[in-house]
Amino acid sequence: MSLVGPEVHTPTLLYLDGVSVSFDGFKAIDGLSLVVDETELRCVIGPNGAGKTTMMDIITGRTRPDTGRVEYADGVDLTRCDESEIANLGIGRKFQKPTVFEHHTVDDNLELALAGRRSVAASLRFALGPEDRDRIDELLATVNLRGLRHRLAGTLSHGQKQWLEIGMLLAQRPRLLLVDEPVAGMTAQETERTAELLVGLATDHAVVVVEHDMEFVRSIARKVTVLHQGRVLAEGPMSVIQDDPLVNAVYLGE
Amino acid sequence: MLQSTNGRARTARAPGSDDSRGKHPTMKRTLARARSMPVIRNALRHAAAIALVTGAGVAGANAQETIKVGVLHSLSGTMAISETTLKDTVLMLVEEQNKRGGLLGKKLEAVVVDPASNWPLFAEKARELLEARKVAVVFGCWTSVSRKSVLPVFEELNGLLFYPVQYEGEESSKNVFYTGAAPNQQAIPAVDYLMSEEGGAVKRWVLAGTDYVYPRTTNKILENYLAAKGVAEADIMINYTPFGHSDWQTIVAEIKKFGSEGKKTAVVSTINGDANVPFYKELGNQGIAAQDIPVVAFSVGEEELSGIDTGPLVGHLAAWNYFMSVDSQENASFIEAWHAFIKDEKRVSNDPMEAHYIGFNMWVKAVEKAGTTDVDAVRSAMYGVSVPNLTGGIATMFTNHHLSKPVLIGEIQADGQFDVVWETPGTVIGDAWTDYLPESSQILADWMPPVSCGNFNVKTAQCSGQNY
Amino acid sequence: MNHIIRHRHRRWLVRGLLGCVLALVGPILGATETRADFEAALAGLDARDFADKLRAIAEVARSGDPRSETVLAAMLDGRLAVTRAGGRLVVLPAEHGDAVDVRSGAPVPGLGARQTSRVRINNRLRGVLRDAIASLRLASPDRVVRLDAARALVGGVDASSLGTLRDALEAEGDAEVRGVLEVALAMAEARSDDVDTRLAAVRAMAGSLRPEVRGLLREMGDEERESDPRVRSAARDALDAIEAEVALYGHLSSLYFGVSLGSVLLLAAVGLAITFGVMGVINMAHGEMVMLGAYTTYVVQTLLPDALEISLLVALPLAFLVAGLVGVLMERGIIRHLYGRPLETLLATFGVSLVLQQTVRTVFSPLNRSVSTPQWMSGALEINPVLAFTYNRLYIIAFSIMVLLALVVLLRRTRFGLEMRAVTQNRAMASAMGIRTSRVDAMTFGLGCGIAGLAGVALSQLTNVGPNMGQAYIVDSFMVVVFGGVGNLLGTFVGAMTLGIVSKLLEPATGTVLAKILVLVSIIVFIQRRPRGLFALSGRAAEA
Amino acid sequence: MSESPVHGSGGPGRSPTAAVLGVALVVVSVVGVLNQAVGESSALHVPTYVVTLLGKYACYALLAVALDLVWGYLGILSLGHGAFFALGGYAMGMHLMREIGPRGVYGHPVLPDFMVFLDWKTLPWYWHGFDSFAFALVMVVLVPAALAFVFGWLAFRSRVTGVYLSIMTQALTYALMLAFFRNEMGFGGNNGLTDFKDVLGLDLQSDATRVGLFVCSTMALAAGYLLARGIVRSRLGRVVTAIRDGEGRVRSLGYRPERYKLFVFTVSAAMAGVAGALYVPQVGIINPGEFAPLSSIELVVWVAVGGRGTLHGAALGAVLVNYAKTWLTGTYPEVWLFALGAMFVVVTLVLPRGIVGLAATTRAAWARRVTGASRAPGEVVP
Repeated sequence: MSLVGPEVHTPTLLYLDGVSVSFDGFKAIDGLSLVVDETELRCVIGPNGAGKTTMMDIITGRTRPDTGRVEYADGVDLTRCDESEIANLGIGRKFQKPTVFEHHTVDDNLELALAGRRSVAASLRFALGPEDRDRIDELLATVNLRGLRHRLAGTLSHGQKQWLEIGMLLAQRPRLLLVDEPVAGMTAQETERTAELLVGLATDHAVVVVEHDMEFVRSIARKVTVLHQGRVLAEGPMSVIQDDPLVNAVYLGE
Repeated sequence: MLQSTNGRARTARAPGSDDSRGKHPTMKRTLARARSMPVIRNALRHAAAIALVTGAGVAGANAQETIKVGVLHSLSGTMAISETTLKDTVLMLVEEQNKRGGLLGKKLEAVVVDPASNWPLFAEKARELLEARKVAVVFGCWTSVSRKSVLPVFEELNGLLFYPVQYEGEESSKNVFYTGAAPNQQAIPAVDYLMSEEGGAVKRWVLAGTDYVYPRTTNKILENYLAAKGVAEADIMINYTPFGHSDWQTIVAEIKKFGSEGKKTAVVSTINGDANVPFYKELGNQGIAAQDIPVVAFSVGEEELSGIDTGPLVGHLAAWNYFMSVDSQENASFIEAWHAFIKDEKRVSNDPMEAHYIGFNMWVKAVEKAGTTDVDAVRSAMYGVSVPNLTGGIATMFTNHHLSKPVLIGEIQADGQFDVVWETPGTVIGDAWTDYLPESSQILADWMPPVSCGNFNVKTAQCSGQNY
Repeated sequence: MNHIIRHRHRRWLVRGLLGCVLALVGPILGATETRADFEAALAGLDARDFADKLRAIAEVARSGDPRSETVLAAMLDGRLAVTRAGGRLVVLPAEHGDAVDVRSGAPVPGLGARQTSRVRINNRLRGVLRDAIASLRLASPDRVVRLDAARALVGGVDASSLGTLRDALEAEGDAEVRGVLEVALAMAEARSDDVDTRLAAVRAMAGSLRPEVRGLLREMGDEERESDPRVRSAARDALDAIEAEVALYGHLSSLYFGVSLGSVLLLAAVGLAITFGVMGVINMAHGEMVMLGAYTTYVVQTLLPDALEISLLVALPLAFLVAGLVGVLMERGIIRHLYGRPLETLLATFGVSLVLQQTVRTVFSPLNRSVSTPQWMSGALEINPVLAFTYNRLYIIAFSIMVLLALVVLLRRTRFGLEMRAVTQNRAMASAMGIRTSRVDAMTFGLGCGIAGLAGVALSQLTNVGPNMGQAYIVDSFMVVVFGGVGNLLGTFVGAMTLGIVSKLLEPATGTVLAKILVLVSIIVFIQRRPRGLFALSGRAAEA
Repeated sequence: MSESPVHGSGGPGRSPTAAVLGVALVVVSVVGVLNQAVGESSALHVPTYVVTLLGKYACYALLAVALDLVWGYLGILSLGHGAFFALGGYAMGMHLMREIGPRGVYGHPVLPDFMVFLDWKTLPWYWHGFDSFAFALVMVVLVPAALAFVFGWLAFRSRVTGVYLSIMTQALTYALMLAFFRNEMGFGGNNGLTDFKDVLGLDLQSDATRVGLFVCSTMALAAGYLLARGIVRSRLGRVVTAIRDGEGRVRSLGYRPERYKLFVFTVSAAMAGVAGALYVPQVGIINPGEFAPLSSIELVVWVAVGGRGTLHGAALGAVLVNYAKTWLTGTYPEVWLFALGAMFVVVTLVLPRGIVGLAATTRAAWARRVTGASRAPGEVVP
């Protein structure tokens, strides 16, 4: 296990220890351990079926691990929480396929994601306050969608949807962002902007990015974790990983 | 479609015409106004109102005025299986009456609506027939619940309903004539027959029925009746199944077991419609023959048998007031007319058809006697009206709104017909309130003065539960 | 009565033989007075009063005349008639051929229903006739006939015929027939005044499962009916032993009923398992496909009235084709446009089901249609007097399992099955590999509907054939598929059998309606616990 | 899933409450006045028959609005909403039965007639309290809501969705139908509850009462519409439609979709119950047929025809389909089932957004045509 001295630099935000899960006898995750610090940009790479998405599912409570521990912040056991609790703990997730609410406007999408009380009664009485409006304006600026705020999300381009989703992620005020293939289907220019955005976010958030696009990973990565067959194959700075023969054999070399 | 030929606009009813109605205050008011208004405005008003609800296809501006006969039988949904035939029967009777020159010098006109086996829709359609289509009389309903559903409507609007199906009794409405059998005209004679030496001297009874009000009431009556005849409680087995029950294995096995304890056993079946076919098939397959455990059914007639392979059923029984196989002049000509009308030599006739035949002829006779189709006048004229039934006897309407009928027991034959093996010596008068239920035995129905009540309690001398 | 029908063909053969034997024996006995008795008694068969007929039957049976059995059998079958002109007693042919004069034995050509009037009988006469015929047949050379005759005699023997019975027992070589005769004899002797005879009778009856025996033993155990305490206790012991055995067979029967109900559910649901499970299409018109299959059976029987025995075999492929074709049309016309919108499919197919119902109502009338059961499916396989497996249900159980196996083979071992699975798993990929996905869709849906058509043929043997029949099965079939786990044929099988058996085990205790409600509610609760059913796929595939 | 003009920043209709209530009041007073005050000789007179029919349609429309709330906005196709309607109806029916008191045909002081002749000796416990109108009113709302709550709590918690949920709701109403058919249940079995005499001392057969019931139904429809509208236009409405379009995503935003679903489902069931309660005194009968799966599916088609996802569309659909039913079953009886069946197919295939959607599309096309006319010939329309 390669614990990078959690107490020393920045405190640990997320800690996976010996997590395993299998579907119909197939081990999707097999004794996976992972540590993410409070402010960090971590890239997770690996071939198809390596367990990247399943790992995200476990962190966000969509899938329950068969064995192992998943700890968050001040020792919260994530395996005991359900999805919405985990979200409210400050873990936000952007899905692989952009999932925005297509029948809502861009504004409404952001409004739904705004941090705040999530109860039924509260939502029935909810009215948008001035602070909320400011926050939405701010987010719109961040993800560059200000001019499209009244458009239905379903009418946005693919890249715009990706950004909207990132905007929604930010609206939740998360401490940990899980970002699944953020640049898939983006133009070069969009990709570049996304890279800037993520790097910027990592200064005061923990960001975990799962990505296939090695170019993109190279452009943002500080530290890379390589998954293979549900376990960590290698972990370290991009330069080291690039030269790892094992990694090359299973992944990069392809 | 019959009623669509009636054209687009509205019949202008001449002031003081026959169908002026009677005592109901609202109706009286209505009529007072109706008489005093110009024909054209009348037509306009109705056209507007009717177009709003029923589209354009109501009532015709026929040059010749007609008397409208409402037909309220389900043509779709689960009850269509039984009721469609009755609709056709009324259409045939109307056609025949018109061939004979109509009634009171006018043609009869059937107004057919489809309550689609939906009970609230029955009430809506009844209201439409009476209020919007202005029919003089309605022939309709099959299930008890449909009758219960339309009853308040007929009572409110002072309509006239002829109800042609055997039923549980416990009712006598001023506005309904019950031309089917009451329990004492079907169930009790059937049990009497089975208890006789001739019927096999049955000692042990299975009362099997579909779980609804007719079997429940009939079986309650039979239970009390059998107890009065000295049958022990242990010798009666009661079983209820849901509508359309199709898996009879367990129940037939239980009946077989119940019947194998040394005493002659019979099944009294009030099983309804669709559930009968699988029931009889299972009986046949589990080897229960009629001579071992006969089944006497109150809801299985020729029409139901036409959907069953009757080979294995030979010898099982049914109790009715009419069988198609009865040898009489009236029956022969009725069947001939029916086959000609329906254009199918294979169609059978059955008991509820006879009930409509009797009811229709009684109504015609009563209208002729009263000289009007006014409901109150016709009702008074109905009492004591006698018309030939199809089994060679005479049916008379009594003041409790029930008929006198012969009771026949028939055995199922391989050709789907019944052989009459027993019949009551004379006719039996329908009893609205049975003598075999404690609460009911105190009640009497008589619509003639001085009682003039369908639910007169002889103990308290009160007329309870009337809606007028 | 069913075994009588079943053995009708055999009986004809036997009757011929018997006729020969008696024709040889008759002259030797040479009793002219029997002939006179017989002919005198014949007149009474057509008496107005049933009581007179009863006496006449007894006289005919006693006369010993070789013709008596033929006459009585014809009377039981309702084929004994009197000519309207002349009042001659004749036996009408069972199907084709000429009527035969009873007295002369000569054929009387040209007699139809209009020229004769049938001799009417009722249930009481049927019972008496059956016993009379049975006693006449105890001398038959065919052991099957003798066995039937002996069985018919159990419980119906009175003191007057004890002697005949003893003689028959003496002459009987077959063990099974002897066993039955002994019980019949014991039942008669149980009414003896002699205590020892009664005791012996009880011993002889012990172990017999015949219902009449139980009735008699119950009487003999009753203080009011039986004076001797030894007989009483022997009777009670015998009865207890028998009852225990009966109870055991009762459980077996319940199990059989459950399996049988399960097989019906399986047949109704397995087509749904294809359309719903494999394609994800909610076909609310599935029940109407069953109905089409059943109506196909009806049409086949109507068109081929002389081929009843093979009508079902003819109907099977036709029903499959008819329902399958309607299914393909539905898929091409409607469902194709609604893929990925299961709720819309549900509504559209429901509309189709209404239209199909009303169409059938218009074409075939709203009345139920009569579908006959071939001989080979009638009656029951009698293991003993308290345990019998009805043939129609045995065949249907076998048929349902065959259909299931055929389907498994089709899915796993054929090119079409392979393509079907490929399309289910990854439409785009399958299409890229050159599979004509739209054709596969249509065929798959057609297959599901075709199987429903097959179910219709089977159900026509159990229940109504009418416009509403499909409705009766739709909720149940969906329950089976959902309970078993969608997309899993094994699940459908286990689901159907579980529901069938559980319903049938509950039924005696709770009654039918409550059993059904309980089963429904438990499925609703079960689905909350395991939303994907009994045999659920888990993991990512299930969440897609 | 069709697009729905759900909410609204920028949507039309700023102050709907007054408008809707206004329309309802106008309808009510026009019909009422035309029935009661305008003489029958007038061309404008509305017969009581029509008033009753309109009252029934109003109940159906309320039921359709309730269903649209869960189907159009929450994405749950409930095939069991007839059950909630029927339960509300039974609660009201029980009160009406108790109100008959000793005026039944057997003159029994307490027991309804059907209990007397089936030899019941005492009133079952669950019939107590229904002699009070207020108690019955509470039950009208509470019983369907409680059933919806329990069913929904179980189903939504274990994430039963889509067609599974639809089939489960169908099984629910089917099981209830079987249960209410049983005479042992004490709800009158197949005949149900009938032969009502009066409500709150007012004769149910009098014209004035009928008009009164019609007024109540119309006002209930207006109130139900406003309530539903309030819900769908609140943030809750946005969450709910978001759940319809992506439940997993909503959950990952930290909401608990099951609670939202449960809330809307329960509210909808209560609305259906109110509709049933108003329906029963107007048609004069309530029986287990209302629980039949067929009735619930028929109700779905009302909403589909009108246009799901728009509350006024649902109400409109209910009125139109039922009007068609009234007309066809009276005029072309053989055609009704064909028409109903065809309606299912046509609506799903070519009118996924119903009549309201069609109207919107036509309006848009018309607008294009008008503007397009000014374009130069040959110009390419994007």
